[in-house]
Amino acid sequence: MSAEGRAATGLSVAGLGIGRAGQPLLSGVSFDVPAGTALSLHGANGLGKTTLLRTLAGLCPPLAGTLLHDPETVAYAAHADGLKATLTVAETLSFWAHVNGTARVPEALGAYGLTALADRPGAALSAGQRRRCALARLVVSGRPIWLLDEPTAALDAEGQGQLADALEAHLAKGGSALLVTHGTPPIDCPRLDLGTFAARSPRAGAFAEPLE
Amino acid sequence: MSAEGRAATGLSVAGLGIGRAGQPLLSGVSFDVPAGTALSLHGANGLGKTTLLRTLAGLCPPLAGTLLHDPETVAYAAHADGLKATLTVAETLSFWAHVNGTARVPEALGAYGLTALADRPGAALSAGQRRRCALARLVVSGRPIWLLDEPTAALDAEGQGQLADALEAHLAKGGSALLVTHGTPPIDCPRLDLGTFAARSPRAGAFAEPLE
Amino acid sequence: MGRDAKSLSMVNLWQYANPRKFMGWTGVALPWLWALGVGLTVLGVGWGFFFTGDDFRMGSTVKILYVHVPSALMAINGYFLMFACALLWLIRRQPVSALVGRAAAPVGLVMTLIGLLTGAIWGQPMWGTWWAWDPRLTSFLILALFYLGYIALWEAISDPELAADLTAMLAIVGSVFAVLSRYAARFWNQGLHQGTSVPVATGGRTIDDTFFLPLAIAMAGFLFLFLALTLLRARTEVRLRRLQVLTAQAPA
Amino acid sequence: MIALLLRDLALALRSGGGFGLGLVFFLIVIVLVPFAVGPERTGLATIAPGVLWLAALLATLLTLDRLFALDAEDGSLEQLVLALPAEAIFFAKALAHWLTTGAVLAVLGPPLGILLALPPGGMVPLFLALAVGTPALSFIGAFGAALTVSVKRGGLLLSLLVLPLYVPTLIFGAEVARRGAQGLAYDAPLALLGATSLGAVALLPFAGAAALRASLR
Amino acid sequence: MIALLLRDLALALRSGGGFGLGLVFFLIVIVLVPFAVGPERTGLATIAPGVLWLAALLATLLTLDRLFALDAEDGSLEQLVLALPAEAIFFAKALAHWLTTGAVLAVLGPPLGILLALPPGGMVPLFLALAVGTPALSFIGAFGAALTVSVKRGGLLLSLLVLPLYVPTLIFGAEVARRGAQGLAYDAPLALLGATSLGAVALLPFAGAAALRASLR
Ligand code: HEM
Ligand SMILES: Nc1ncnc2c1ncn2[C@@H]1O[C@H](COP(=O)(O)OP(=O)(O)OP(=O)(O)O)[C@@H](O)[C@H]1O
Ligand SMILES: Nc1ncnc2c1ncn2[C@@H]1O[C@H](COP(=O)(O)OP(=O)(O)OP(=O)(O)O)[C@@H](O)[C@H]1O
Ligand SMILES: [Mg+2]
Ligand SMILES: [Mg+2]
Repeated sequence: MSAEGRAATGLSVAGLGIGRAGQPLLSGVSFDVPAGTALSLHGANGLGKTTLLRTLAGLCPPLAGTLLHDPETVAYAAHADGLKATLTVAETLSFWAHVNGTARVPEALGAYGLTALADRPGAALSAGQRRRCALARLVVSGRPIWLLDEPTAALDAEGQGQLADALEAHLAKGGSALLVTHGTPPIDCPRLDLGTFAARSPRAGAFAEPLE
Repeated sequence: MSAEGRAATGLSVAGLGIGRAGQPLLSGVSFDVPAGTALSLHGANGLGKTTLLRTLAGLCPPLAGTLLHDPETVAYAAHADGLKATLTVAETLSFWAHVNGTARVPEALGAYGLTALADRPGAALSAGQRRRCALARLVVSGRPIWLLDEPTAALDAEGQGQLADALEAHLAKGGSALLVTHGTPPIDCPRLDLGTFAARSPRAGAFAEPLE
Repeated sequence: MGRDAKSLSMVNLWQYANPRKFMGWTGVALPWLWALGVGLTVLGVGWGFFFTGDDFRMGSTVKILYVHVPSALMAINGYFLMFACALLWLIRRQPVSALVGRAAAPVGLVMTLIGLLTGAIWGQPMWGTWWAWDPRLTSFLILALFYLGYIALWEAISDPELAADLTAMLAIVGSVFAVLSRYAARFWNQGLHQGTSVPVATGGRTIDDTFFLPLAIAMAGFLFLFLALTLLRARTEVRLRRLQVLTAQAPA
Repeated sequence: MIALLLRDLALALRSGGGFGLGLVFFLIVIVLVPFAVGPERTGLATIAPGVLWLAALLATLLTLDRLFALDAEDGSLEQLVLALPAEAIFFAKALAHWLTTGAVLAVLGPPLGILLALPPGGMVPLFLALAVGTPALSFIGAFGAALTVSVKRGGLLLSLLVLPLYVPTLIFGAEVARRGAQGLAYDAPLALLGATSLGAVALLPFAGAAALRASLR
Repeated sequence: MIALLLRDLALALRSGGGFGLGLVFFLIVIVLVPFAVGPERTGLATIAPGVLWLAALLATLLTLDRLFALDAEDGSLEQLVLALPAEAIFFAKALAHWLTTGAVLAVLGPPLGILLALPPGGMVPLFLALAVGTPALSFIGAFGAALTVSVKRGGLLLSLLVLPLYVPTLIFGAEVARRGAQGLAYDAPLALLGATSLGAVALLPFAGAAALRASLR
């Protein structure tokens, strides 16, 4: 399962339809993120950005179309930080490093200035510190496709700089990244407004089809 | 306990020292927020902004100085949204309205465009929708002093506009607000950089006192 | 790979979801089922009560048999139906099958309770006690618990598709353990309950025709009643879904 | 505070079946015990009251774990503390807990005693014992839950803190039930049980509130 | 997967006491039972094996509730599912759960049986029964926990789903212990118990993994 040294990969989506609880949200989503580039997605609250990322990560089944990439190649930073209150930053990161079969903990700690906090339990972190830890997980995941859901939330200027650097480094290594932000993306990259894909006729799914 | 029609109140802090787990974070914090105005606080991750707000809300005891205001007059929007997965938006808001003895649920729903989502259970909300619900709680709280911790996180442009309007309305009614943001505050108001108050000599707490 | 398969089955999900047909034929079948169910039940139970002699051993209490046994059998068959629906849903993902499974549970539970109550009432004169930890009685009680768990899980999960998946898994795993515990219960305590006497349950029969004929009729009646009730509930479920969609789409 | 009570009841009910669950759980325990200790009715009859109390204990423990922890995790506990006195929060949540567990068991437990060959005469005393005793279980348990709010996976730890505190309630309660089942006078233990319950309901909210405030710091 | 196992063990240990907890909890139950059912040694001796089994059940139930729910709430479950096959996650977490509850009880339970007047001859069979049977408890329970991941406050619901599934394990296990205590041959029930356990450990991970994936959708 190790992702070290996997060939650089891009991400391309064609005609994907996604939804939540049988309710379609976006339809015909198509875009292309070549290896070494990033794309930033935009859209109103509740449009379906998170659902799209979850679908690309293989967590939700798509309503239409299929994934052209192997979800195994994806690392996903969600709204939730997913830290354990009783595990220290170092423990968390080395756990994820083990799981992904990589060994980049020091690199990740350094990238987000967490070295000083390495022995802090998750419960004793501030919001921004938690977010940095969650982002550092992407580094240790060693996977080529990064999906970031509002990564800059709770990050101060320094943290956003660190995120930008980490992204640059990742892209330079031939990885690709998909960013969802409401403000300005941390690195300058092409923007895509998902509003154009909003599912026209809300069709309701197995249990709620208009049955007459 | 009803806060309806309580006299307009400002917030003023003088020589406050705050900390977490006995570790001092900020010392000599002093500022003044007259009724009808707002102040936006800035500072690096982990500086102590959240701790300061929690102290002002009466959740943490101050390390030095005392609170000049009654915590009963404070409404606090934290990093966490504090929604229940199984309660609908309307239920949540009317619960808080009851608790605070106010009756502003429709107003609050309207203020953040939640009317259409009124019957959605909390688990079925997107990040921004959750945040809007958490902010709407301030409206139903009917308390004069608002403490907002990174309120714009996960909000789209529309949501930020709604937040700005809600703040304006609150201030116009003679309330006051304290905002913590990393980016630009939703409304233009004086800024205060908390970095200047960073506790110089980290005096350890009761358990960690240098015992010589 | 796996995910493609999954997404495909999701596509099937939409085209297979054809409750319209279901509503069609059930609409036709339901009145007949009602008629048969009520008619046969009244006939069988009435015959059993008023036109058969008393049993030489059990006296007039034997008449409870005409309610007890059919309900007991229906209780068991009801679980089989749930099991079948669960498989159907997981394999073909036909919403209707999930809804039928959901509809069958409460009916089966009621049958179970009737079996328990009549049994208890019967037990008082026969065994001199309302309840004994007889293996069959016990496994019947456990059956009731399985029904309750299945229903509670449906209630607890709001997203119907997720609920259908999880309850189906529960029903399948549950029935494995139900069989196992039935066996374990016998292993644990030899009971005083009569051996099975009904052809459908096992081969040979142990009671003579004067009792058996009305019993058979009553069982047929219960069967049809069971089906009628289940289909009725399933139809209301489908209608409920309709309502939810239309209301959900109204603002959109 | 009424609002909080109603909210907690709603939350409990939506976690599937609600009140029904208490009963069913109770039923299950009653079914399991004979499997564990053997089906002989005489043996069962002697332990019946104890078993029913055990079931009440369990139902309490199983539902206590997340009484405050859930609210603490999603940040609504601190919001509650800002809006209401911590004592009121504790009282409302403990009361809601009792209504969804203890009260149900008190009403529905005795009839189920039949399954354990509980003599009919023993039902009234058992009902009294449960009705009077279970509030103590809920409030003592809620106190334990308040102490362990900040502990993730507090389940076992909570039960460790709480079970010893349950001893008096359990002793008096089981004593009432047993004497009742044997047709003896049971007013003395019942009085003691009531005293325990009253004390718990009257005093623990303050201790619990202190614990809550401390753990939010 | 080893990493996940270790992580879960660490989490369990840090939730206070860790392994110690299982033992202490066990002790408390054993101490409470005589209060509940009366102290006559003969009575106790007959129910001792059953009580020990019930204690094992309880310890399992009390710790199961949040097995997956905690990870689901803080978002680490979906991260795990992205990184590992769901079957591995289920297996690792169920195994960690068994190590922190069942294994402890199997080793420390029999000696404590003395408190319940368990005849010395009954210790080996009791140990065997617990060692062979408790894995089934953990894995069946984990399956229930996977089913109720998305249900807040699933404690009671979980037990309602899980306890009926425990019946065979409990019957065989208690039978082994009882026969052992009476000096009878217990190989038949032990074999059945082993079969149940094996089946659960071998098959439930797949069902549980399916449930986890479905709930994350
Ligand atoms: C609460 C107590 C009882 C329960 C739960 C119960 C349950 C059942 C069940 C599950 C069957 C299954 C039918 C089958 O598998 O073929 C059955 C059949 C039957 N029961 Fe009971 N029973 C109870 C009490 C009694 C009593 C007290 C009597 C009479 C002394 C009795 C007499 C019979 C007879 C004669 C049959 C038909 C034989 C057969 O088809 O198996 N039962 N009962
Ligand atoms: N429960 C806790 N126990 C001990 N220390 C804590 C705890 N919570 C936070 N801290 C520490 O206190 C400091 C201030 O935390 P606080 O949350 O106030 O920072 P902040 O200014 O809000 O940062 P951010 O901008 O990331 O939200 C941080 O260094 C953090 O590590
Ligand atoms: N578990 C769920 N069940 C049903 N509907 C859901 C669920 N989660 C989200 N939704 C709905 O699906 C839609 C899309 O949610 P999603 O989280 O993808 O939005 P988003 O684009 O990420 O919004 P935000 O910018 O606020 O994060 C929203 O309208 C939301 O109400
Ligand atoms: Mg989102
Ligand atoms: Mg903060």
